[in-house]
Amino acid sequence: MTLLIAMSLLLSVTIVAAAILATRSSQSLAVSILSAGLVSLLASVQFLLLAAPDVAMTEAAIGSGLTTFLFFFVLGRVRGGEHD
Amino acid sequence: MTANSETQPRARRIAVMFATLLLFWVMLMGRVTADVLIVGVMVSLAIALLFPSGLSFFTEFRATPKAFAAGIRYYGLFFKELVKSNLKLAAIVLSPSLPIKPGIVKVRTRLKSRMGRLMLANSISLTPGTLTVEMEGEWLYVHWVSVGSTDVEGATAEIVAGFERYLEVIYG
Amino acid sequence: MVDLLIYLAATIAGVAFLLALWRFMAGPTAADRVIAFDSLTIVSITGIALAALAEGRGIYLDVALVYALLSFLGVIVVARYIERGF
Amino acid sequence: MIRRLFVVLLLFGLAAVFAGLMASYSPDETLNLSARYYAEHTAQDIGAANIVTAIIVTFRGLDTLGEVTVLFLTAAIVGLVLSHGRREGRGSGRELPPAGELLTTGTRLLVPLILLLGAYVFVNGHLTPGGGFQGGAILASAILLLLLTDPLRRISHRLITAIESTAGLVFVGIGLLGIFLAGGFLDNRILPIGSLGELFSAGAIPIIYSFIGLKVGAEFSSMLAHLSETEDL
Amino acid sequence: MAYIAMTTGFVLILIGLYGALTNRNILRMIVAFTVANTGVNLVMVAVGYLHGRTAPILDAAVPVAEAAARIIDPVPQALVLTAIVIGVGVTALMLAYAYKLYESKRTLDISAFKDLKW
Amino acid sequence: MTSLLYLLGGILLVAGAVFLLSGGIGLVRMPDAYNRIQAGTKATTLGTLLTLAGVACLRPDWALKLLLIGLFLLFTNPLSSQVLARAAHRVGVKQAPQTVIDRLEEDLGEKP
Repeated sequence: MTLLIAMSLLLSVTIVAAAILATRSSQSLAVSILSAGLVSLLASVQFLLLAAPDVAMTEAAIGSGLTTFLFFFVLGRVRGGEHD
Repeated sequence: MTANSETQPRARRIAVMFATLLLFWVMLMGRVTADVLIVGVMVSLAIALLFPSGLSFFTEFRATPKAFAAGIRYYGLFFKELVKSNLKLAAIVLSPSLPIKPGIVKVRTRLKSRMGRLMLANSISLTPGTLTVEMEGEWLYVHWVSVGSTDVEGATAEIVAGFERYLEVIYG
Repeated sequence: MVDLLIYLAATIAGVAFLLALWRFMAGPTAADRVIAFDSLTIVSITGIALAALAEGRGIYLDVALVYALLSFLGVIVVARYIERGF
Repeated sequence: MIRRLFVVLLLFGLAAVFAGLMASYSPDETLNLSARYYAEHTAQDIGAANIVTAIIVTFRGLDTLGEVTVLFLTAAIVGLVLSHGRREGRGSGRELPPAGELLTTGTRLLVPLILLLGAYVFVNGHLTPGGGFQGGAILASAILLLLLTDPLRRISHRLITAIESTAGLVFVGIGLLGIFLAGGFLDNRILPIGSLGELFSAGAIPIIYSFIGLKVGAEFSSMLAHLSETEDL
Repeated sequence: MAYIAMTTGFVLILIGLYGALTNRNILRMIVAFTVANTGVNLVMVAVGYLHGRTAPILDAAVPVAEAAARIIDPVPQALVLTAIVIGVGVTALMLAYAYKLYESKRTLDISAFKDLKW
Repeated sequence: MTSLLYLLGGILLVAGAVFLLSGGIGLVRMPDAYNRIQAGTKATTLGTLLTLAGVACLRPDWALKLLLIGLFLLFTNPLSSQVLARAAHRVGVKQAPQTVIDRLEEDLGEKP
């Protein structure tokens, strides 16, 4: 049990750090998107620790590939707009 | 680029694909009963027919006893190399002076089949210290943490030869 | 005895996780951050296996299966983005 | 910056609300009434080992129908928004770097495996974690890998639409069968419940969830295909 | 553990809202929105967690007879499951509109879009 | 007999974690992106494989699924690191000053 709580704490710290990195406007947009992907990927492990494997699997399947791809795809299409 | 997989008959490739997928299905389910097999046959057949350009481990496998023996010895060599080079890399990383000598070298391969080439590149990438960067025709460009020899022949002998000897027998 | 070893392994893996996180935060180029991202997901697979062990539920491993097969997609997306492949 | 100050004040207010929620939150010791009902009755009435699946497909099946509809509308609107004024072909586009031999071969190796994993996830929705939505997302990931390897590849819209509408029709049809053969719309007991833990158990849940999986996968794939057919700006 | 996850979720919501309200770039706003979305999901799953219990899936480890005493609340999980999938749909929709907005104005800065403002 | 298997499992777990740690240290200490790929993703792969083997020793009934996880890792991991290294080289990510040779750059220079 203590193992799970320690893992949960570590993940929480990581998630918050990645979220702050994702919303800082001084970072480049690609880094923001990558950090948002990290937030969703680690949140999926957090879901697993909260005994919700269904939700964890959904978040892992969607957060790892699909969302990241959608963002990077639009970002690649609107190159030049990211510095506004 | 010559690829044997295109010359193999389509029916045979689909059959091999189907068998591999069924094997993976049984491994995923973890049990062999009638219902598992019925659903597995349906799913594997659907995927194999929908995606006929798929490759599997055994697509270009030469089903000879020699190839099986070479396969077993290949995996033995692969895991030995994996552990050995990981230890080497750990020693490099932990030593205070970081004694690396990186560079990208060019090596030659004789393999022609797609699966053989993929397995070769993956084996090179998985053993730490070497990382395939680009593959063009018979040339591989390999990033090497501690370059041993910069000329093509020497690097080939050091990086590729061990794996290639077995893969040539397995896949051709 | 074995429990102690499990705790030790989890602690060491946690340190590795933090080191990879530092690289993710600091990484000078995009490639560095992507590598750190990849390492974080691979360490997470270890974490999932350890959590399954601690809870005693084999079904958690299905999530690790999805991780192992799909986490590389994110890396390939970013790699293709930085070489302008789509 | 008066605006930023306003935002920070607003967030402080929200943070106070959240802190109040956290302070008054006390975790339950036992399950509440509805959860207890689900926990006790799922195994006998529905026959599904995964209670979340039982809730999604049968107890709250109508919600799922609505959700699939929302997803369908989203995919349709994405297609509509992006298709407006699209030029034919990619003649004006820049030259794309090729994917390289290893990625191409690796894709051909991995795509069948990813499809198989997706099928495994949604066929086993009633036994293991997973189900139609996860399986659909995994199927769409396989399409995504194909698009990453060859961005100019055209995914057949007709095939996607056919799969999507067939799956939707079968889903609603099984739901209607439930009215006639069992207790109501989307009742899973039109097929024998079987014994807990078998692949063929839980009545119609595996069939319904498989078709939901195909539908969700087709919807995500159509979103990806529409996006990939846009042009650089 | 529920407290840890809940605090994380609330902090994520706050961070996401701050990012969405202060950034001027539409894509950044969407990124911040997804972060807040994850936070909401985390809070909802944490509400259903009961200390010392396990996942609501019956198998050899959790037999049917002990189910009510050993599993956590499955209802929030079912809700979050659908919320995540819808979240991806909404994100795709927002991104499609961002693309169209860039097509018409050649910029992603939110202050350039004042057609509805007077 | 079983206790011996348990002990082996625990030792494998710790060994895997040590390899994960060496990967993490390499990720921090290596001077450029290519070397970080080498240290970061390869050492962590072996570490994860060993950890999975350790878990399989502790719970033999999960062995098949753990084997599959390991197999999938072995397929996907080299692929992603290779694609990443190729992309990094293509956009000209700088190499460390210790680099002795770059044949790919030379060959690309010959035939632009």
